[in-house]
Amino acid sequence: MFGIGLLKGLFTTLKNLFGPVFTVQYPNKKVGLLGALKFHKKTPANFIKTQPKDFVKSLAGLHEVPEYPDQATRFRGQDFNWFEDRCTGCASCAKYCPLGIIKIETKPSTRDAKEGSSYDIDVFDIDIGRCMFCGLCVEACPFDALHMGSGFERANEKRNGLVIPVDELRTAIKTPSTWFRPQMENKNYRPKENDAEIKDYRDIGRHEKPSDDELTERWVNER
Amino acid sequence: MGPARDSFLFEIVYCHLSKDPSCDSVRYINFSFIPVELNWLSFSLTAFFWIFAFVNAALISVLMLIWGERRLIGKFQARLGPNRWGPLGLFTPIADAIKVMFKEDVEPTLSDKLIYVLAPILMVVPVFMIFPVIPYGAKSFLTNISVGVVFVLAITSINSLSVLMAGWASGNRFAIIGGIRAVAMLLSYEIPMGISAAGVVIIAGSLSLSEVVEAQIIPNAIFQPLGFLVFLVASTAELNRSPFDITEAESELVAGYMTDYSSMKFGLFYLGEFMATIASSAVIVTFYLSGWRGPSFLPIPGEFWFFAKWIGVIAIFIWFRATFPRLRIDQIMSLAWKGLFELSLINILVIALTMAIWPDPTSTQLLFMTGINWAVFIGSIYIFGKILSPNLTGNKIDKRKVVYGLD
Amino acid sequence: MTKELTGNEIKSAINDKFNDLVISIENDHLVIKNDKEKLLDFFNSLKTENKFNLLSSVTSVDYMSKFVVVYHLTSIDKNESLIIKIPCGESRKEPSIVSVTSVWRGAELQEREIYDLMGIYFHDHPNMKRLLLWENFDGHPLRKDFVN
Amino acid sequence: MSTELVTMNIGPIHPSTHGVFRMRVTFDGETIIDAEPIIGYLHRGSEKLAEERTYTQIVTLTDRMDYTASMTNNQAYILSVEKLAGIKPAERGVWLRMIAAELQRIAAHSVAIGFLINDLGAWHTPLLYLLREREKILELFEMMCGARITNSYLRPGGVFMDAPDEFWPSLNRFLDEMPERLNDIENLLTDNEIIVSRTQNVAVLNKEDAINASITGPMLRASGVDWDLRHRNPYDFYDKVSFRRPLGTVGDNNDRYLVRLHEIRESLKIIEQCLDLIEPGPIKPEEVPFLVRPDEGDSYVPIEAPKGELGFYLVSDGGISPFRCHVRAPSLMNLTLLRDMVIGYKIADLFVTFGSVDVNMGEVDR
Repeated sequence: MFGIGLLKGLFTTLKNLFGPVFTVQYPNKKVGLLGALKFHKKTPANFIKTQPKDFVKSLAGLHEVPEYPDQATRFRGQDFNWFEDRCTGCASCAKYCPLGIIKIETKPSTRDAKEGSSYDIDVFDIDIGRCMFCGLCVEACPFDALHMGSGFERANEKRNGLVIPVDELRTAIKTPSTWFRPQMENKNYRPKENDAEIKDYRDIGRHEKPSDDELTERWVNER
Repeated sequence: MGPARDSFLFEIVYCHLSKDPSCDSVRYINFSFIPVELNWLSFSLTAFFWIFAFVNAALISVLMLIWGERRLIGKFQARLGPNRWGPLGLFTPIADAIKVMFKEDVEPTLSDKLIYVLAPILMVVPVFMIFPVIPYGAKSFLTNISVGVVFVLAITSINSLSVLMAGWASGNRFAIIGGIRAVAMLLSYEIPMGISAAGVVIIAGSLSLSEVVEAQIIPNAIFQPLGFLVFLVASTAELNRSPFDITEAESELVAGYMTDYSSMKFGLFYLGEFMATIASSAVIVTFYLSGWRGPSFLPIPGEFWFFAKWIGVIAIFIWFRATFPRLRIDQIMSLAWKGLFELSLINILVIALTMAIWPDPTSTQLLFMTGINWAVFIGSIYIFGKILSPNLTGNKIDKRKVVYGLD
Repeated sequence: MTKELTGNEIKSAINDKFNDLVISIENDHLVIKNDKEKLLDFFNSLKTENKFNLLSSVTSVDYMSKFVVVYHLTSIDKNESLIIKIPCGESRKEPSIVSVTSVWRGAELQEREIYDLMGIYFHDHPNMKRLLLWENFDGHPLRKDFVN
Repeated sequence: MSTELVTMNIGPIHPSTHGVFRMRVTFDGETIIDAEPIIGYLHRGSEKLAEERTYTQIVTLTDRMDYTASMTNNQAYILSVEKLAGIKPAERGVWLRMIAAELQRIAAHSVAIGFLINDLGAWHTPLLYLLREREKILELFEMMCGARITNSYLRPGGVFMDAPDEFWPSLNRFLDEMPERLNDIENLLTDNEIIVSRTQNVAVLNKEDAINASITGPMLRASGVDWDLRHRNPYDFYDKVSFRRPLGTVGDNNDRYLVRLHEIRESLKIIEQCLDLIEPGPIKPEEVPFLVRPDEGDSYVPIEAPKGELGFYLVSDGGISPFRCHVRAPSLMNLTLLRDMVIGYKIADLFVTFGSVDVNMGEVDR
């Protein structure tokens, strides 16, 4: 009968009206008391004592807590993580970048030529304003010095602000993505967890301490 | 001053202002200060008060509807809807309004300036005139004009003129197509709308909206489902709402007749449309859902029932919008002329015949008449579905299945 | 599996009267002479006699010494495909070839694209205009000697 | 009644031209007299750019052609490179990219159906229901390769990294839920009288015209031609899985919608079979270098992308970048007959037809 299809359609939308929503209130959402306690992992008494204002807000359902979409560990974020100690200044990343947006200037190191100290890096700028986050630079890095980051909030008002200078790369908190880093994936590393920061360059690499033989093997025989 | 004093709402303000002895009985607190000689002053003040109150109530209800529509459609689409600004995103329409006001007001070079400016005003102003005649409760109405039904139908059809003016004056091809479409569609749907409203009038025996409500012992939606269906569909079309939104037709005509409008002129169109939705829903509640009448055993004032039904009807409009795609112009025209027109005629015929047999029906007779109406409703929808669905579409339709490639 | 015809198979499949059009028989394709008169007949016979009804792709390559127009043809009925290459424009000045739009409608936009980007003119094309770039763009970018 | 013809420029900026597409349309009242598609607003010169990049770097360019179906773009390109360089891909890598490609097909068809219904004037509801399902696929892609749209997942010889452990349970959950969601969509759309009357017998395309105009993909199958390269010319391991090819009977807009909807179901079946057949192993042969350097020659491997036959014609001169890289873009070819299809129909049908052709401007203009 004419109209059955329309009624079926109306019923389907009605079913979805009472179904779950699939969007999230990025970057923060308003929660009530229960949600606030769950987020802060606190008992009600503790919550009142430490955050009285938030407690009142949460009673009205207006307490704001951060809300982020779930993010895969391999997510290729916008901030690059770079471990200077691992970097030899070989410029593989700059070479493999399809857009040529990595700028490296080095000078010969005064120290011995072993992994992590063959060249000193003067400039290591990544212009993420033109970057497409393909990750080929990370794939090309032979010493696991460069990693994709896990953050994605680098919006800026000026184009210049989109260039990551070497100082920022040095000082940034390093929570690298596991993209093309199987050793991190095997360790079950999750960059979005609270204590995920990697402080020591030895924790991240595929070769913890290569011997001279290994270096010769890699640099001379393999290539 | 005579007719105005019929109105309970008018009187309650008037009597608290004026020392008129005739309204001692309705004075709750006696702080009236205007002497009887200055009756014209108290009359004007009351009028100003209610104009102010109704205009602002209408505007605020539009803001509420904008929020409600977006929120509800969001939920229909399994997403959150507006949630940033204010609790539950309640202030979003205010932010919208501020944004619209501060936008640059563009007038296209090719536009016909006078008509271009007049069109949005003509869209909004008439709709305000519907609100005073609607009976919100047994006594809560501003004016009970004796030709209320005709008045309401007349006012709701003015906006087709405004749409045509806007489409013409913009000097834009999208706009003129939208405007012409609007006139063709709105004029066509006036007719089934008027005829099905006649069914309501026959039952009530009066053109006054109050008496239309009084007469609905069984709500007209149940008593004459065919008329209700036709009226609902026709008002959806009159309101340019989905699935009849061909005049705006975002995916075809960008924004139809208001493509070239910006700033507050666009805001007025927006306002007018939403206000028309509210007004039309009130009319539907009055005509077909027994207005302020509710279950009499509950001690709840009639105004509550009216507003509850009102919101319900608006929600149905929003539900339609969330579900249906748009019909094509030729399909819309044939639906009006080949479908709704005949259905409304059948409806009025059946109502007239049954009313001729039982001019003053008892409650059992009313139920019997309802049964007849439902039988006619289902039968005619079925038959028209059979006849109409091939004719309606303009192109042949059939039951379609895919076949699968043979290995 | 679509059978990809080798050069010899293509040679034996085509009508004998077009034998003089063949320049050389390669491993996986046939090189055909850019003959103004007979080329359209040749393609017509490929479509009607050999049932190569789907023109998969028309493209062109600039080898500096010459332009080569490459036709990938597929037969939906027989599930076969073949490649035909036609060198043209040895002098690099106004290279031109006959349009196959009248045989396969699908060549219409592809030939316009080739004209736009490679600068090979197709005779008898219903609408030989630039496709992707604007009308008064100078030069044809996919040519190897194109300098911005 | 004598009328004056109206010529309108629809696009390049218009709500339903799916990007920067422009049509110069002549109307007689509401009826279309003439329509001329004008393209090129998104031309980025990908083919020229490819001539200056290494074979691996071009993978990132292919992502950006049909951006609703990056995985299949990658697949078409990689297959062509593998044929050119004579690389034999690793088995697990091939299975992984088949799973990825079929997921991408579901995502791309979801977008196609959703926007088709949006062009019909539905207020985004079916679109959002379908985008919700697509979102799950994008999350799966994010797990696999760290990106949602511009995947760059495939490499010559296979894929660059095996799917992580959490990928498989998520994929299974998706496969379990999806048929039910599709039933929902069918309830909402397939029998809907408005959609049926708007789409049936509109813009009919018959078999001969479709083949003659090089139209491929779901559009060709909607016209009733059983031509699916996965079946007729199985690349990767499509010869090891079985699936049905839904075909249309008339070749109108409704058939194009139905064919896409049923192809989603078939894709789900293919993924399930892949899950049974995939085995642990290397995902990429060890000997494939980062810099692929094929011998002189050319290659063209057509694949069945969501929009139709997609192939990369690569010419190598023995260097590290291709001498010529031509993309056989299905979206462009499918536009050939747009004018013929819409003439005589109403304004509204123009957009529905354009939506049912399902073009992606990134691929049309490249």
